[in-house]
Amino acid sequence: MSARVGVVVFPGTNCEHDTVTALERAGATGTLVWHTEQRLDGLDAVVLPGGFAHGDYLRPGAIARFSPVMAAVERFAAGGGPVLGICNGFQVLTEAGLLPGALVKNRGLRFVCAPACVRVDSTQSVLTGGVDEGRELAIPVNHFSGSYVCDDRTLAELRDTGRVVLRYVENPNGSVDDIAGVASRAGNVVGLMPHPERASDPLVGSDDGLPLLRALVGAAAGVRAA
Amino acid sequence: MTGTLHRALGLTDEEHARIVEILGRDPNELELALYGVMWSEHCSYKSSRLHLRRLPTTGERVLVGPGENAGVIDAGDGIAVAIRIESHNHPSAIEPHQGAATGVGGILRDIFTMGARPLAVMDPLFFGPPDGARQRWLLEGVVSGISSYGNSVGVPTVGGELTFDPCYAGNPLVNVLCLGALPVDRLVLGRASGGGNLAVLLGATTGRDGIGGVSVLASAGFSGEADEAKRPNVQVGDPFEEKRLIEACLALLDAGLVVGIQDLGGAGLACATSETAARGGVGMDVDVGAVPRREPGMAPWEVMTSESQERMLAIVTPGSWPAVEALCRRWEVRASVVGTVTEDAAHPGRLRVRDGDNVVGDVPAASLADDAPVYDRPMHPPADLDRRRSDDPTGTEAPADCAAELAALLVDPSWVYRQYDHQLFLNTVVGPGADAALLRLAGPGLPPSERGVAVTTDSAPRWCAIDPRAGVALVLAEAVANLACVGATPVAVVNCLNFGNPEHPEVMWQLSETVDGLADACRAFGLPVVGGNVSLYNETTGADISPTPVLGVLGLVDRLVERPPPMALVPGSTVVLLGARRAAGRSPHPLGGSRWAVECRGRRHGALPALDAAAHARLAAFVASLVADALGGGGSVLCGVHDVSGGGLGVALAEMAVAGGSGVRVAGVDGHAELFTELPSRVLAATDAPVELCARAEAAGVPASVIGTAGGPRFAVEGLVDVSLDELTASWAGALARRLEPA
Amino acid sequence: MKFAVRVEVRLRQGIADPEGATIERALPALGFDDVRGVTAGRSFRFELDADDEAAARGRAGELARRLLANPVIEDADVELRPLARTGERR
Amino acid sequence: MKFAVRVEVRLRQGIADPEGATIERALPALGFDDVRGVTAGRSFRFELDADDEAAARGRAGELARRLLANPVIEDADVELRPLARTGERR
Ligand SMILES: Nc1ncnc2c1ncn2[C@@H]1O[C@H](COP(=O)(O)OP(=O)(O)O)[C@@H](O)[C@H]1O
Ligand SMILES: [Mg+2]
Repeated sequence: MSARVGVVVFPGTNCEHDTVTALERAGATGTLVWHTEQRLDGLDAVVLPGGFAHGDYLRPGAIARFSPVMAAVERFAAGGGPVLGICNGFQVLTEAGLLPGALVKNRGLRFVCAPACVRVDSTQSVLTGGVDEGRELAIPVNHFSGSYVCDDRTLAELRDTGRVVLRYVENPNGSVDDIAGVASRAGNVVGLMPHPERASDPLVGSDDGLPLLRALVGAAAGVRAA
Repeated sequence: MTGTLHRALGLTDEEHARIVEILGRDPNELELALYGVMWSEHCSYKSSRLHLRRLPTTGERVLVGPGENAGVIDAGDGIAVAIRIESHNHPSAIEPHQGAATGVGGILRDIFTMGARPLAVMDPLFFGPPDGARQRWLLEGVVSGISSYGNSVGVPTVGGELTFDPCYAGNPLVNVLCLGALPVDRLVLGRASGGGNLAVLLGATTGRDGIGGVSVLASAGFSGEADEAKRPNVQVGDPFEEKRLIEACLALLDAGLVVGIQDLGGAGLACATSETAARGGVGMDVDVGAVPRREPGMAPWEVMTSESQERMLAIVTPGSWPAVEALCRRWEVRASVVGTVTEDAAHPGRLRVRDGDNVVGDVPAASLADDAPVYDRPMHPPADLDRRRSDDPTGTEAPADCAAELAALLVDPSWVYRQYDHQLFLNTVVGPGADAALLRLAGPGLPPSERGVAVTTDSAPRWCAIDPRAGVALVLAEAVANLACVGATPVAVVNCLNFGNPEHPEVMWQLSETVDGLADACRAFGLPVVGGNVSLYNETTGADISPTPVLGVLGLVDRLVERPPPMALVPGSTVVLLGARRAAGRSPHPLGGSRWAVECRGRRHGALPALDAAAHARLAAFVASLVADALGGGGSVLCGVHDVSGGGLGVALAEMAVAGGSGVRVAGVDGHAELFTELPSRVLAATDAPVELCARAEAAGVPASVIGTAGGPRFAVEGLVDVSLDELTASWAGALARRLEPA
Repeated sequence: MKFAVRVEVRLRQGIADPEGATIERALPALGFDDVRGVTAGRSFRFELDADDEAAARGRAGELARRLLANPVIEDADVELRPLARTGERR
Repeated sequence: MKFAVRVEVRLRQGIADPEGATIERALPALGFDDVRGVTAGRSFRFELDADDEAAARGRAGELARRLLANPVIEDADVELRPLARTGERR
């Protein structure tokens, strides 16, 4: 039976339905998880989708990271479970300390909704495992605070340990080292600013997001089997 | 004392007398305030209602026409589409970011009030030329306001318009259209019913913001220094509150927990309570003491007229109140019982306002909602009308350098729409940047369907300034053509009538001519008007804006499973011009009202080209069917398509060349006049099967002529233009940035 | 003379402050039920050259009103102190 | 006791500050060529109940570190003063 992926909904999240749709196109069963849930029983992977949790007030992700569900996500990740943060979800994961660095306002101080091209620079993650290294994917971006920053030591470590999983071919927001997505040490927690779910159907422009989502679903199925 | 107060509240002495007559006594302050806001131009349409009645409003797909919060169309497959357009011009002139943001918030509430989930926004914008600091501040602020509110609340902005003209320098126009969809059976109306039912206020707390805001702002033109005094009325939007409100309200409706629901917009509680009561033929008791406040010491009249954002009024049965409360708690939405529906045989239909136990106001609800005076304001055409029409730019000498003037007409609006999420819901098949937006008809909670919806907003103040009647008809024709280019059949029209001061007879003449022109054109195309909005007093120190009717037209597509041919040239393809190339009559290529005449030559007068509605409808139906072939998965004889509109053939060709990254070689264009004329009913097509295309066109009674071939590095129109595609692309792409972000 | 200036920009009394309100709503869950009346504003710092404190205050106030604050909905408070010649860090 | 607290959140040294930079670029055109080193931050105000100033400082500092600032990129300064019983306006 297909992997069960939980999609977390905070007040202000708005990409949850799109994300479930795309996960199902990638072969999973998606279920919405309300932010007050304290357990993630029966889920093989968790996605924090895009949107504006708590209106992005204070800082994107700053309030959401304190939602009850986040403690469960932390345990799930510590147990090796696949966790993906897309856009606002990536911001929540950095605020929660599940991923290093932070996402600050775009260079240019404007919101950017535009096509983007990202390159797979490491396959050592649940999102890129099995996808050809160097492959370029057309996946749109949609954010105001998508510029990735971290201190030099962290950056060096990310580079040396293959944790920069995706880089922009053309940097849309001023991210350091063109970083579009990073992974945790174990590779089971991944965050990216581009929206793979928005590239899951040629009818709306591209399905280049599917290889990534299939990789995630594959990793989730692995969890289920184990 | 009320002797002068009514004037301060924008009521004339005659209106005051009428109120005394209705009540059979002098109104108290609160009652006067209620009439003041409800009888304002903004809420009562007192200057325009007489004319609006002439618009056709019925059609077999129309489920709800004008008068409700939004028009609703039966789209098939058990899905209804709600659509509405609104202006937020005056608030945006005072605080562009918040003015535009709250404009988006307001139009969304109009849509989900009907039970529809808002799925798309469009934003027609009008500013002065963006060369001074103030115009840049206005444009930056408006766009950032729409971006921050729309993106955050989670509704994609899929298109709009961007028009620069000196007449908007002091009074920008910010119109917002919203489209939503709902399962037909979830349709609700803003009616109260059932004596004893509860009036529940949902959402934000009530503060002094926007007190008399809309009314005062929308009913008094700008006179420089007076702006200061108006500033405290500025409302701040909270998209996060609105997002929770949308989810909570749609959940309440799905659970069948509400009898009726109404948004709080202009005139706040005063409007929501009196309108729901009047529509339902019942009365209502409202306790201002029960309204959660954001500020201490608010007077009852302030609470009733406050325009604090993100609030809704729901009518619920006492039995369902606990369930309503619980559902709102989940979404962290405040819910308070602020009144009850009354069916008091002795005093039917009263709106009784209480502050705790004492009654502070008591008026017939319907007198606020429906009994506002209707004015037949004096009108006459401008004295110099004939002079203006005879001062025709057609026949002015050819430009020394067509290429330069063509380049000057190219503008890439992506500087604006890159700041808008235009993809949420995975429905956007064609987004901003093309002729019309094309969306899958899908969304959370909707029955499955393969259908598509298309929507476009169009306007042409330069045409309407010359001839409001003919101008608005040409605008509707352009909208129909835009829809055809994405394969859609038009089904309904909404309109936002932005005009100057209705106390100027020329302005009332413009309004009346526009309504007649729109009514005739709608009949000619068989389209109903399902909603609209009128914004008057768009003037600066006495100078009125050009008449600016903005049309939003909704189209439907039966089967949407493949992408349409793009608005682009494909190298190697043949370029075919569909539609008649020459106007009947003296000048085959009239230039009156064209962007070229106005923007390159500063000639704003002349005669508009004539519209042959039947020929136009034939062309549109033909193009729509060719594109629909592709949408349905059957492939198409077309590989690129774009209607000829602002800037004429030259601009349409250039836009397709730039978009396709393909040069083009065109011959046989009859001078600068044919290059720049805005003669209607023409569509540019790129095809690999020109013979078949022309044959099918002939069979459909549509003229077609092969005019060139796509490909190569140059954009060449024999004898007129020969530039490198790169050059053309650069002037197109940089047009806005060059002016908005000067180094 | 050099002055270190701090400008605090805050929403005017009566203007809705959704950010402050949202933060306040979130606090009890974090165990901060002893906090009330949260307001969110912006703060700017810069250095300014002027002949004397009065002149500096004038310039800073003008800058705050014209560029930093949105006078339609915001007020600005200006604080400043003279800096030692050496260009001491703020 | 009640305390009025102001927390100023500023980007750490070395973290790019596009807002401050943008403002500084705009200054000369407005005739402010006497201004340097513009930085942009946030400022939050609230009221706090605590037994004494030390306790208040502790709580406010905790709130600033845990919620108001992101330690990866930001520093927070806390200022506070006791409020008269009467609940005097800040
Ligand atoms: N303010 C705006 N917001 C979003 N999209 C816009 C805006 N202005 C223009 N656009 C988009 O740019 C494209 C070109 O606009 P326009 O020239 O008015 O198209 P047309 O001539 O086909 O009506 C359209 O897709 C329109 O939706
Ligand atoms: Mg068009």
